[in-house]
Amino acid sequence: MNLRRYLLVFGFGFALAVVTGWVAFPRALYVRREQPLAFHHKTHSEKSGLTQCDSCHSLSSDGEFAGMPSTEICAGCHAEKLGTSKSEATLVDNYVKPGRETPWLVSSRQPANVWFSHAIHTRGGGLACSECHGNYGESDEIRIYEQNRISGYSRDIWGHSISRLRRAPHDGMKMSDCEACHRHHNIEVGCLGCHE
Amino acid sequence: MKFSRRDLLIGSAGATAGLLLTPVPWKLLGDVSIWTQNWPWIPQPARGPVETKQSFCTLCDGGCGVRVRMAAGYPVGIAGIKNHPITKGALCPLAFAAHQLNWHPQRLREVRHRGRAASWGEAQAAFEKACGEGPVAVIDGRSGRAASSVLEAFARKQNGSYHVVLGAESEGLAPYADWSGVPVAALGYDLENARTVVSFGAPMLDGWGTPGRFTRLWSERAAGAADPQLRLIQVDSSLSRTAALAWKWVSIREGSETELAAGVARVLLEEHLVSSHGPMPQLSLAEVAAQTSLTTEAIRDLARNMVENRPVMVIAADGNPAVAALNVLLGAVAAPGGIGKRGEHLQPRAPSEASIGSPRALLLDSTVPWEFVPETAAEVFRFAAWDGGGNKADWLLPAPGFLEELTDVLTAPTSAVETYAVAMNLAAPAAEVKSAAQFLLQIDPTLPVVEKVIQARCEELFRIRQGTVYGEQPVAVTKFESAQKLEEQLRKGAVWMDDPRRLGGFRCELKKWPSGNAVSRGTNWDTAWAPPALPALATKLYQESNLREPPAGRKA
Amino acid sequence: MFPWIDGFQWSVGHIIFLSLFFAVVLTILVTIASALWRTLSDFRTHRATEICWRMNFAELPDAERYCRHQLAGRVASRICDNAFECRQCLKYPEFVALPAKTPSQNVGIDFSNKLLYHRGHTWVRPEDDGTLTVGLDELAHRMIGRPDSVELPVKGSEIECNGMAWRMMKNGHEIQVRAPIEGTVVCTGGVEDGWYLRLRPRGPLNLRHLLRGAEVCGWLSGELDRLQLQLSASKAQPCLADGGTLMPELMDAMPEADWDTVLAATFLNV
Amino acid sequence: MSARYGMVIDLDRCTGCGACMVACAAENNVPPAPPRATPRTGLTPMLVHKVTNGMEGTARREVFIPVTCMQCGDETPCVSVCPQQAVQVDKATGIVMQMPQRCLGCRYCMVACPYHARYFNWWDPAWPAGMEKSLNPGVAVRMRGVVEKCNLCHARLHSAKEKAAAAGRKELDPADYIPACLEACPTGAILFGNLADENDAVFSVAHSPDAFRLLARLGTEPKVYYKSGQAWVKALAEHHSERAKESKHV
Amino acid sequence: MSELLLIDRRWIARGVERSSTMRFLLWLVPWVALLALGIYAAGLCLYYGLNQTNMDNRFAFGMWIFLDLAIIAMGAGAFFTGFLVYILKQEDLKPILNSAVVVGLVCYSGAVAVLMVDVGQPLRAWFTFWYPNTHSMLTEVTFCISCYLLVLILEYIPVLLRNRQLRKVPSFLIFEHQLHKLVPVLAAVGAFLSFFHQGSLGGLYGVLRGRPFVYRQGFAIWPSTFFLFILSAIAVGPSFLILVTAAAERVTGRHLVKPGVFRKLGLISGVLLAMYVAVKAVDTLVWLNITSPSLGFGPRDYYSYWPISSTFLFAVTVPLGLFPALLLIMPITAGKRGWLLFGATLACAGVLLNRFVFTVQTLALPTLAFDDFLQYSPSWQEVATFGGVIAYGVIVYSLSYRYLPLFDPPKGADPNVSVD
Repeated sequence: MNLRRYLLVFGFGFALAVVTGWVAFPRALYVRREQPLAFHHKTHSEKSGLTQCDSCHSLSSDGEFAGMPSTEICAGCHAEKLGTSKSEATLVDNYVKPGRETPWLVSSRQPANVWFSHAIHTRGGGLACSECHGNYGESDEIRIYEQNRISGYSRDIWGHSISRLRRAPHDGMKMSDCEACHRHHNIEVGCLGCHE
Repeated sequence: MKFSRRDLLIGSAGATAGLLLTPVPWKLLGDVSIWTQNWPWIPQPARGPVETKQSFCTLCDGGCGVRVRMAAGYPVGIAGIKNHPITKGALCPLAFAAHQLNWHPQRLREVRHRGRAASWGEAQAAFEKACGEGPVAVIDGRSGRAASSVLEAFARKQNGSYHVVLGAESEGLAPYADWSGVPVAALGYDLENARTVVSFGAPMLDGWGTPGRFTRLWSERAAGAADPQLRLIQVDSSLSRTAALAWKWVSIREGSETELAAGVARVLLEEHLVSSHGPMPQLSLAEVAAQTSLTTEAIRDLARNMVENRPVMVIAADGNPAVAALNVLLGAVAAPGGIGKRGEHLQPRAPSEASIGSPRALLLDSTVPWEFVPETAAEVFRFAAWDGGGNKADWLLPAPGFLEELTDVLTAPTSAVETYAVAMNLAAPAAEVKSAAQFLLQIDPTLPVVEKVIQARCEELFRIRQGTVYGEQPVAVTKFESAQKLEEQLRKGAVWMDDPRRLGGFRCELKKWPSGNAVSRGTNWDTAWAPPALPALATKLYQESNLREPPAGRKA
Repeated sequence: MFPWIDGFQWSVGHIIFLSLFFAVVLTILVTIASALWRTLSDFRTHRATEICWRMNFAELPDAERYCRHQLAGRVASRICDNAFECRQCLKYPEFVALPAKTPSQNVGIDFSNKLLYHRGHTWVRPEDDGTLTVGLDELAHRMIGRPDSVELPVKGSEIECNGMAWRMMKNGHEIQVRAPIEGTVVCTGGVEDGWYLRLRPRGPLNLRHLLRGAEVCGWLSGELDRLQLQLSASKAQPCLADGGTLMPELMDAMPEADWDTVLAATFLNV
Repeated sequence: MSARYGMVIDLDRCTGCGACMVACAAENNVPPAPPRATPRTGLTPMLVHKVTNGMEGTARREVFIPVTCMQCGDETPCVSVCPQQAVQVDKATGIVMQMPQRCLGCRYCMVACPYHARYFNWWDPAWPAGMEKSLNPGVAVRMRGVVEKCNLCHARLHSAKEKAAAAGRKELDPADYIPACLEACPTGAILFGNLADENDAVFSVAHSPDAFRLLARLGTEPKVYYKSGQAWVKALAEHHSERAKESKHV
Repeated sequence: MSELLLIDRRWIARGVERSSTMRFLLWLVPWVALLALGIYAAGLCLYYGLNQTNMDNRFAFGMWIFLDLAIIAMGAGAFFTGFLVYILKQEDLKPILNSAVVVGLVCYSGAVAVLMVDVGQPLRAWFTFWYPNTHSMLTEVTFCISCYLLVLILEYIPVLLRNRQLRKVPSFLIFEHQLHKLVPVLAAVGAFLSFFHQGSLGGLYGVLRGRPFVYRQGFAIWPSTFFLFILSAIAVGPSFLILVTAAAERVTGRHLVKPGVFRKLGLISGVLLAMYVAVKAVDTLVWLNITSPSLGFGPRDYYSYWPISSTFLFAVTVPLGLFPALLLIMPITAGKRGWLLFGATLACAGVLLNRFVFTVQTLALPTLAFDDFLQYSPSWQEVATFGGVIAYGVIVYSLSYRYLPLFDPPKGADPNVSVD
């Protein structure tokens, strides 16, 4: 009776699908893109003592968050080459001198339909930057930007593990993550509290 | 062992079952939905610093103050300026989408010669050639601006002629100018002090004069009140928007304003409702009634209404002298709440020359309304920001659009008090554009430069030490320590306004009761005022709520 | 949908609604699952073949369900409703006692009294060593003639009664011969040997359900009539003169006939 | 704090100039209508109706009625019908919030709305070349196939909140939150404020005898009030049976 | 060619007579063409968006929703017959059960397909399951319809697996055997689901307090329309079955079921229809005299417009309600096939008109005093899309009839004689 054989074939297909889905799929889903130049937070905090995030990622008095520092802020120090590093050369030659903005790929950028106010969360809610951004500020490497091929979102939005299990507290910036935090601090906001 | 088709089927069944236990179907489902929320072909607003600036709308000669929200270097929102002394924050509907006008499909983006694309170089060459061959007539839509002085100076140097096309409101003031010899540019309506305004078909609540000035007055003194401080009597052949909201609507046969004016004048004189003695019109009241399809009683009522609640002024839709004569009769000339003469602290505006003659070339500034089509054989160089459709211009030259040009803003034609402001070029031009003044300056560098003229005028204002500068707070000119500071303020969007002054200083004499025909302006030019090309938005909104018919041929 | 998803409310209405929904979905899934499970267990417990046989049997028109005792003339008319499983038939003993009336006439196809026939046109011959030899009967031979290929079960494999015994190909037609009886394959023969399988019966030998003696004659004549009607129903020219004998290699002779139907009708297909 | 933002629109002051419509559309990144659009397939979160009393000659009267989302209070018709919670009433502000990103475009809410204040994106939004530079960064552009409506200039509420947070205030400054339509109104016909606050100007006007609401008897508790001294206008808005002849809209 | 004939022949059950392959293909051609056109039109709507339709902001629902409601009501025959056979043990209705299942499947899957085109964002339709708003009748509809569609598919599988070739696969045959044993469970679930969604389709309108024309008070959370829609659906379901079967008999030129079955279906349909008309009348009176006035709307606000007038209301209740009910009940008429079919047709027409009034008239009527009565006519894309659905239905039914045992052939007949 070849019933046993059929079960074997079935199991083979099953296993094949499971492996593909959990291992190959996540790799295929994201496209990896290099940053324009290798910026290292650690170097800056150590060498130039820029330990405060808002010394570059400034927050204006009326609460508008600058996000990525503009080239002129970089030019504040890097008007001319200070060191010998290749990426600094790139910065000075390609962006500072011609006065162009550095086309950073922002891993933690929310889509256009999301309204997120750093002022409300930091000044209002007293959150530390690291609570959402992790300790990227101390890292000495430049993150590769991973973009979802379908939705176009940064991988940081979904979080690094495809299963979203056993994640670091700051891993993942999905709506459900925002909600979880709001629930935890029992803050109630409607849809348009965070959406545009 | 060999694989049969059955094995394949069973295997894929297993795979399907297994796939359901992986993130594949669920993540794909989610990501596809997210994709629909961020379709790549849907434009998204640019990210960038947001700032708010002040300037002035130059779409018409109303000179309204606008608060502009700028994002990533482009205007993204328009609002009125609360402490603007005349508009008090009110604007016309078009202004709120004016920043989109620069991207309007009808925006002129390239030089056109008889319908085909050309270059600025060719245009300049052609114009210089024309200048070499004969006189040049320069036509300006708004006289007195710094740019105007450039145009005028050029015309003089080329021993050509300089002309000004008047807007409808100015036309309405023309008869008084003729009777008194005071230039039209110096006359205005003292609406703020009037208690009865009789409009003969003028769209008082529909964009007349400085849009917002009268509507604001009306809403403060008349709206909703049974017996308002300010009575608006609208003489109109149909229930126009103004008529619908007026305190009283006098419905007459179309085009019988002249007769009605005569009728009213007769009543005023017969019943001694006015002190002054004017010439009696020939028409009998009965004839008037027949012409206007009103009862004689209705005409008498109208006359009585006029004098019930003074000061009263009559406003004509056009330069109809018969209607204008009523003001003379009512003593509304050179009196508070009537026709006023402004002070002229800044250099007086150049008088428009009467006859165009037969020039070799004709240069039209972008302020000239599209409807103005001169009857001439000359080669026409027309500056315009938007293509207004059918015209006889040989050359179409793209001019700066909304907030794309540094220019000064002079007193609005209807204003009874003199003002001065500077509109900055806040937005980067949407195409390679030149104003007529810039164009001429390239040809003749000796001409006055707009910046310089503006600077000189600011110094002039500082010198006369009169009036107040309305910026964040109103500051008297006397408080300024230097002309530079004053100019700085104006460049930030403040407006200078002359001190309110006792009106008077001119008289109008009526020899005989005028007939309806407007006094000849020496030309046969059609100079009806019309709005510029509408913002795409406004057109659309008008289309969807039939508040107005969209102007023909101006759909977005 | 779930408490950790946006929009979930701990309100009575919400809970009731969702629990109803989940209940329904669960019921549906359980139904499917149990159907699948039962199917699987049917195979594991070897009941599958019998169920298939019984379901196919249920679809048969009465004309194909005459009881063997009617064929033998012991009773006037009787329709089998027991899937030809005389071994479970309660009526069998009382009928079999009756004398057979059908005369043993020549139907143009010879058959042996030593052989026990199955309605699938196979025969069983008990051997002395207790094994059973299985072969195709004359009618099937005449119809099929020499098969293009024969696929016999491997030695030691289990065969179910009414299930497929072996597979033969002829002119692109697949012929799945029904097993007349269940058992284990001891050795296999072939066309030349005149027999195909030798089985070791499962459990105590019981051949009651197989046709024998007078029944065969009645059964075969019935089959011949049906076969004739079948073939003439299909677009084939008449080939069986009355009293004439069935020509050999029928399938070669009439390739355009609807053999799929014919074979199914003569049970020469599972 | 739990505010109840609402409006009072003084119909006697409305000149029907349409500034509110233009300003609203500009503020909320409403795309220009494509050529095939009809007045019934456009997007006008604020729409001014021109209404006459049906008389002829000099007895004829006209009034302009700006209609936008009424921000219904109780029994909000659109909220209860949305199958996937794309519409909800904000507890803090009382604003009826429409979420285009959640909407699946079934249009059931449009059927439910008695004021026809909801609009469907029949087309992909498109602007003339370059005009996308003039889009308001505070408002996300809606995609084709979803319903939208007035969200009471939510972008302005956002920036007001942010301003307050930046200044360390809990309450936001009313001066910071002014919807575009009333900012644009040249005659100041629109009054906006917190209906839950008895000291707010809008509260007293909303409760003045001249004030009324559209189809009040439906019991949807709109938070947009109207005001007019003319009896026929009030009657028209409230009592449906007194229909206006040849009332113009489409 | 002859190969094709043979293959086609082999898929048709043994011992039943079916029309020649050629004739069958010829019969399919026009329907396939219509289906293709429908798919093209639907594609246009999905690719370019709903601007392809003539719906607008006032007519947010159009022809699609109206006809969806209609065919779903017609499809009620499926669950109702299942309910009668398996729960109420009306064995004599068994012969049409398979046919009923196919009709139901066709109606429901067709309706769902159109809905997927009708919504602006089909790819987000699953949000309804993920973030359900349980207060919304539409949520109830969505959940019930999708579950019931699943049930219908499960009920269809046994019919499918009895096909002559498929049954050769033992596992299929066994699975069919086992699933068939469990069908009563499915029938019960199906009855429960359909009951609720037929109702909630009515509730869809009944809850709209913003639309006094359809707003109704009711029982607990359900407005009266909830129950009215159920009643009308189960009333018209059997009638529709009669029509479909009759049509099938006409096309195939065979007697598929015994007249007794028609008679019984007609009787059920008629009685329920009579009940419906009675309840509907009461409901209308209550609405016109109590509910509607309390919202400030009087009859003349609804019935003073051309072409829609009170005649519609009359039509739904009397010539298309009471009259067919009598035709279907009274032995003199119900006995005669012609009258029976006529009655069934009228009954279906009545429900069709009722759904039209609820969908289209509701939207045509102004609510604001200064708004107008509007009209709407579907674009060719809308018509074609729906035509595609009908074609799909006909094709599926034809194929099922040809290759599956829809009406089980009576036993004991000679296979060569055409018996069915």
